[in-house]
Amino acid sequence: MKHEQAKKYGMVIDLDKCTGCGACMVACMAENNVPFKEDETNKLDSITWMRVYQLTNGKPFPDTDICYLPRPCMHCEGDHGHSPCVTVCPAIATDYGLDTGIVSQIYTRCFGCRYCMAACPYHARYFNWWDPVWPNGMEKYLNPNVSPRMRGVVEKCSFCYHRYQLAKDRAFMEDRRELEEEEYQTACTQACPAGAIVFGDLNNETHRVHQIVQPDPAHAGRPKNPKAFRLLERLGTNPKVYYLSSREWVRRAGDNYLPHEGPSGGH
Amino acid sequence: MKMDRRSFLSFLIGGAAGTTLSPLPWKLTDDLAIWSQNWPWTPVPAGGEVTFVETTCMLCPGGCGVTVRKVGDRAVKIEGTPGHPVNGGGICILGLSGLQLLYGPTRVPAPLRRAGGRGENRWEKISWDDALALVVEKLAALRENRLSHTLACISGTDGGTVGRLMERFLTVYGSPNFIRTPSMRDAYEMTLHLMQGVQASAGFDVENTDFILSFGSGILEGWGSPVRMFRAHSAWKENGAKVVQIEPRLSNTAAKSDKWLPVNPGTEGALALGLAHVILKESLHRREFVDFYAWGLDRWKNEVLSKWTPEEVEAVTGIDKSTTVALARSFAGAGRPLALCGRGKGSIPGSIGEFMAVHALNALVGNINRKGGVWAVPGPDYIRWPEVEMDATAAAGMQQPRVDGAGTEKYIFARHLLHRVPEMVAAADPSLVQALFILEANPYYTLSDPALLKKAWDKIPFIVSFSSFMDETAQNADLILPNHMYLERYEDVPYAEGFNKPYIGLAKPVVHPQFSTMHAGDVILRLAKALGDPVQKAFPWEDYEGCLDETFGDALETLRETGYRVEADFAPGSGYPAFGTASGRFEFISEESRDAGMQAMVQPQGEEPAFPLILIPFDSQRLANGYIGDPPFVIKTVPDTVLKGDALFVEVHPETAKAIGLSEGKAALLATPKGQARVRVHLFEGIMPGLVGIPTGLGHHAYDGYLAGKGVNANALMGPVEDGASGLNAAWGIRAKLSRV
Amino acid sequence: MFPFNFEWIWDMSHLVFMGGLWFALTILGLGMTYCIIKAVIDTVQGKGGGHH
Amino acid sequence: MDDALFPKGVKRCPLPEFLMKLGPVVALLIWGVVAMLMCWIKGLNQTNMNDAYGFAAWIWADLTVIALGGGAFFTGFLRYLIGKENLKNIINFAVLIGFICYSSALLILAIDIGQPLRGWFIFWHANVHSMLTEVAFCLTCYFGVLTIEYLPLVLENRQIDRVPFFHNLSHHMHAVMPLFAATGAFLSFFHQGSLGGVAGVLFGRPFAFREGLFIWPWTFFLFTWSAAAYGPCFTIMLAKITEKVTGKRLIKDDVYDLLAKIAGWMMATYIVAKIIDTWYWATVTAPARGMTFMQFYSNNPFYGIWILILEIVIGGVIPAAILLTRKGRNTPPVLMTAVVLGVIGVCVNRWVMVLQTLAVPVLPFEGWPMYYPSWQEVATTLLPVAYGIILVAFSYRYLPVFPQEAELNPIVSEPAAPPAPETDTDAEPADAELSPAQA
Repeated sequence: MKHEQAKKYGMVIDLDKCTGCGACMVACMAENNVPFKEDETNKLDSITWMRVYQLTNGKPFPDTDICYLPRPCMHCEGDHGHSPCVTVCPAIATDYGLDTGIVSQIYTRCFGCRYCMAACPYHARYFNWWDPVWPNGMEKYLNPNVSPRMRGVVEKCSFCYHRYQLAKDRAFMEDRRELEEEEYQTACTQACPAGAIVFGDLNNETHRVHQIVQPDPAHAGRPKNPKAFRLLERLGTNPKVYYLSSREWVRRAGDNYLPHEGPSGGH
Repeated sequence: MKMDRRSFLSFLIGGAAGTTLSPLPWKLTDDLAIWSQNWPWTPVPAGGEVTFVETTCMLCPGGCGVTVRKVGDRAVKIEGTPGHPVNGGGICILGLSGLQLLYGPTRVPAPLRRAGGRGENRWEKISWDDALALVVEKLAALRENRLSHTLACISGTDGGTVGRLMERFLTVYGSPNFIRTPSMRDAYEMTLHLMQGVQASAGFDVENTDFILSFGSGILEGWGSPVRMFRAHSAWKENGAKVVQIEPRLSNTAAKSDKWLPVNPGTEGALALGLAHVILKESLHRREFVDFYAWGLDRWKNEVLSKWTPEEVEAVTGIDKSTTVALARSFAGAGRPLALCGRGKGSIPGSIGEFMAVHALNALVGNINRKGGVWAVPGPDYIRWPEVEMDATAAAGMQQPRVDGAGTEKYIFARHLLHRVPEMVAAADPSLVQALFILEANPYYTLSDPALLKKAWDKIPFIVSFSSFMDETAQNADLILPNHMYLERYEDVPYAEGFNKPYIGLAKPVVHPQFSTMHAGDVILRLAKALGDPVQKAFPWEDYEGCLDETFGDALETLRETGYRVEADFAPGSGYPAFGTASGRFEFISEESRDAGMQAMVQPQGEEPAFPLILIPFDSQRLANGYIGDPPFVIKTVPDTVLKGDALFVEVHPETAKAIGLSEGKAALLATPKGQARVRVHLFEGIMPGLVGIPTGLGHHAYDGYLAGKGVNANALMGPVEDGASGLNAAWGIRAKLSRV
Repeated sequence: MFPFNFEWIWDMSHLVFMGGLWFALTILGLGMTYCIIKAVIDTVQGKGGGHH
Repeated sequence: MDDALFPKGVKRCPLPEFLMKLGPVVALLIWGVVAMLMCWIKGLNQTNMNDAYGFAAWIWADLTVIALGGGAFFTGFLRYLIGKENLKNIINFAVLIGFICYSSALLILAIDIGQPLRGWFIFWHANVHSMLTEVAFCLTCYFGVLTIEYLPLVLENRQIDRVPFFHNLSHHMHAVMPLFAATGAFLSFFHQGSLGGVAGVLFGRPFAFREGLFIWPWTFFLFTWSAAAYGPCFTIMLAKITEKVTGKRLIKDDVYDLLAKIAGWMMATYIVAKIIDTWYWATVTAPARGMTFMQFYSNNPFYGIWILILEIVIGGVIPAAILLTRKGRNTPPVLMTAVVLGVIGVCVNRWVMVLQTLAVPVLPFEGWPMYYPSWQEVATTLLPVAYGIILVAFSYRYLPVFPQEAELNPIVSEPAAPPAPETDTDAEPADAELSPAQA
């Protein structure tokens, strides 16, 4: 653990801007050497660290509305790093980085018990049911900064942690301790053609993420911005991925509410 | 005996204890664990020096700037080039996957000659010399017999050096049949020609508009230059620009719009005229433009006022009159309103009447060649090659009518009419096309009416594909002369679809050619050389790069560095009088072709009782539906409500499905006058009852196992619908029948 | 599981958990050792066996 | 031929017949082994598990067999620590069953993990905060205990016992057994509990999550309690089945009665606790997370609320009620019904806590995925059953598992006579008329 002020890297995704084009998904796959099979239509067996869900308001034609919701790993902080998945891992193969707020996954340590998957309500964790196979020649494009995973281990979005390390190294060479906001950005953020994803340090007032969501330290980082919300806020997972939407039904679709509960639900 | 057993047992126990206490099992356990972490069949990417190459993406006409990250000599990631005028650092899902095409199994490894029957996909590798010799022999023979005009080329590119080299080759060889693949560009070019008298492509100043009236344009489905449109869309969200989407299905664009108007399919043009009616009736139009720079308004006005009352429009489009009136007012009332058309990605041109009606709306609000409006962007001017010297054969050949009839009496304004080629070829004997080149196109997949296509295809004796990939067309060719793919070659990208400034992008070789491929430009030059004069004389360049050098001169260096050139301060025609029409004004009714704008709607093929429903194809960012098919990454993102296993889902409104007795996921038979296919049904509240929505871009049978055999090719169920006035293909759908199986 | 594993921390949860574990193992170990030793002694003294 | 190995004073069928009867079981065993190897060599893509069902049939089987194996620790606990002497007549069998259950559990776990070669990381890199770590440690240790408890029985084989060392060893181990039993009970309490904790701590899964005491959610205690309640049922059930198969009475009714009575009380108290827990969860815990009780049981294409009724009423209240009445306990068919229902009840409970926990959609825009095991999963799950039957058969044949057998089945013909065909043939009708005699 470093002694400079601890970072809390997080993400804001503007669902008004998100077009559901899927560029974030592919940017992630390309950056992180995510494998693919001939048939990926069984979405319960298809590794997509970043997955774009389609939400509908369930109203009949022509009042129907749909909204796309990209879902990376939420990098839950839970209660002081007590994220749902980290505490259950029997072999400390996944860890909550108190210095970055990033939930790591050590593939060579994981022995594939999948308890973390059972613990994650966001289905952000994926198991390598198959050996990763790249058609002859295609392994040429693999990114050396991310090691391909072997069969039988769990993997998930790492907020492109390798990019953080590279940025840190660069900064170290120029002997700087702090990173600039744009020095460390995830692949999905960088790729999003709609600029719907904003990434940065939630602890840093100068970073856009902080300014947009205005996390409320008194309530485990719940957003002060009325347009912002988190998925399953009420479970106390304390995720670091926030969403923005101007549409009431979308914000409500982000969590469970009892019939009588108002829009702001349990808040 | 007792002794034996005792000693034996003690031996066993002792042995077990001994082994356990020895380091052996522990060491073994550890080694196994380490082995499991380094399985030899899990690749370990090699490291190396990291470099970046800035080039231009050529996977669609978007003209985006991309930066390729390299590690050693491997290209590992494609990203958007920050600060690029077109895509400003963004990138689309297809562009991101380019490396899977570069290194993928779909590449054509070397020149291939057909070994088995056509389409059997049996090939023999041959040397480039032999391959070129084959072509030369064939071409020479044709020219001998005064059949030079029966050589045709279907090209996905024109305007750039490669397209122009091919066109030049055909010309000097003696064939007028350089045919560009169809798109809304054809319709927009014609619109600008007829209404503004200019030969230009339409550019849209989308960044500066504040009200977007989209007649079915898939702003978020890949219309224009996709990334640029996404960025514009986000800008609209920030600056409060309003978007009204007019189409019968809740597309992503519709979902994101401020108002979605589900209009009866194919009646968008009528709605446009209805809006014009209200604007004129309430004289909400911008006089400062209309009065000074427009011509033929009065006659058009009477036309519109008499024919297209809101009531009439309601009857046709299903949009109630109050909505039409309100929409017209807010459109005209907006600061910089902009009306767009070209359905979905704009891969089908559409009816000229509809385009002119929509363009007229822009004129009514004076939004022509003006900030936030439609700009006439002149074609690329950088190619100034010496005139070709044609011999008698060439001249004679050039006198022959084009096989697609473009430019003939009937289709006087059309430049390319690919959809007519199958019909013409199938009809005539001997075939009007004796040799066919296909460059950067996949007509065997993208053309509709498969039966007719097959018939025509079989009549063409010699088909040469230049494709880098084993696509459907290549698979059904006689000879494949694989081009370098765009990350392996130099090529100028002459424009960016819908971009409102003259722009040139340069594609650069990011990596060495991975296979035994040859630049199409060089192939053309070598063919020319081999054919000898006069053809040879027209190509005074050593090789393609030499040609590129001479074409751009010193400009090439700067182009190499920045990767693009854009006229940042381009002002279209410096103000309004930029009209080359007879009247020198904007013509609401074209003086040149009075009836061009008359037909705002075309009817779909098929008859009511036999085909009670209407099938409309819809486009998606996640499904490439042109020359390039989905790479593995992209097909992986396709939802399971579109594709499950190999089964394709069509979208149907729950009530429509109920009437047929279909429920979610049920298998059904989808039949149209042009073909039929087994599909599954996805109930979707967002599609108008009575319609069947089919996603485009699937149903490939070529490419690799990641794409081939998945879903149904929408084109195979469609047929062209010729727009009377222009001859362009205006098919927006086709009548269909959905039945249980 | 051992203090020399790098992830080992000297905190309450480790002491309690591992303490309990090692405690149990010790009992089992000692118990068995006791039995075996006693058995060996008895055997040497010629007790036991099927013949009585 | 092998009669020299039989326990004193009991009759066994001839070896060929014995082996022949085991034939089908062995076939089942082989089927399971093939499936097991496929999973190890080809990987878990051989199963129907997926990213929604990371845990499935196997983990359910694990939890279940351990709950059912609970008979061992609880009987041991009663026998050695509470001093229910009479239970010595069933303790061997209970231990045997426990041994089978726990070894099976360990085997299934070894198949279930994606990287079996690294399985030992759970010990080496143990995360002491993980319930699964607690499970693994206690499970393994307690399996050691069971081995220690089973060993003396093996040593009591007539031939092995002849070896002085082994004789003495078993003698002394018997002496120290209370200590081992105590340790076992301690370990069992924790691993049975931590198995409950596995689901209970998942605060991301409102269906499973429970508040609790310190680090232990209520499910922790419920699991221990239910194992103590239902384990003995399973022991009784299997003992009864063994009697049916062998056609002999092996345990006296008062032993059954005692164990059944205790099980009844445990079950009754457990089911009350379970109902309270469910009630609190349905009215307080879940609503606090915005979820209604019925949300967990509707939009499910298959079972719905019935699974809860099956678990609590049919598999809990009813058997408990039966076992609490002397008449119920002493009417064999009724007793049998009760223990079978009990076993079903605990199986359903474990199923629900594993699979339904994962199936209930938490994100409002996700659906309820369905799951059915692949044949490889079925085969590997049946593998332990086959292995268990075989082990029981051999133990019964060669070890004095049932101290009361000789007394209950006096041999008329002169002892140690090689089993002649006639004795064998009249053994059958003898059995035949014995079985109704029980009823």
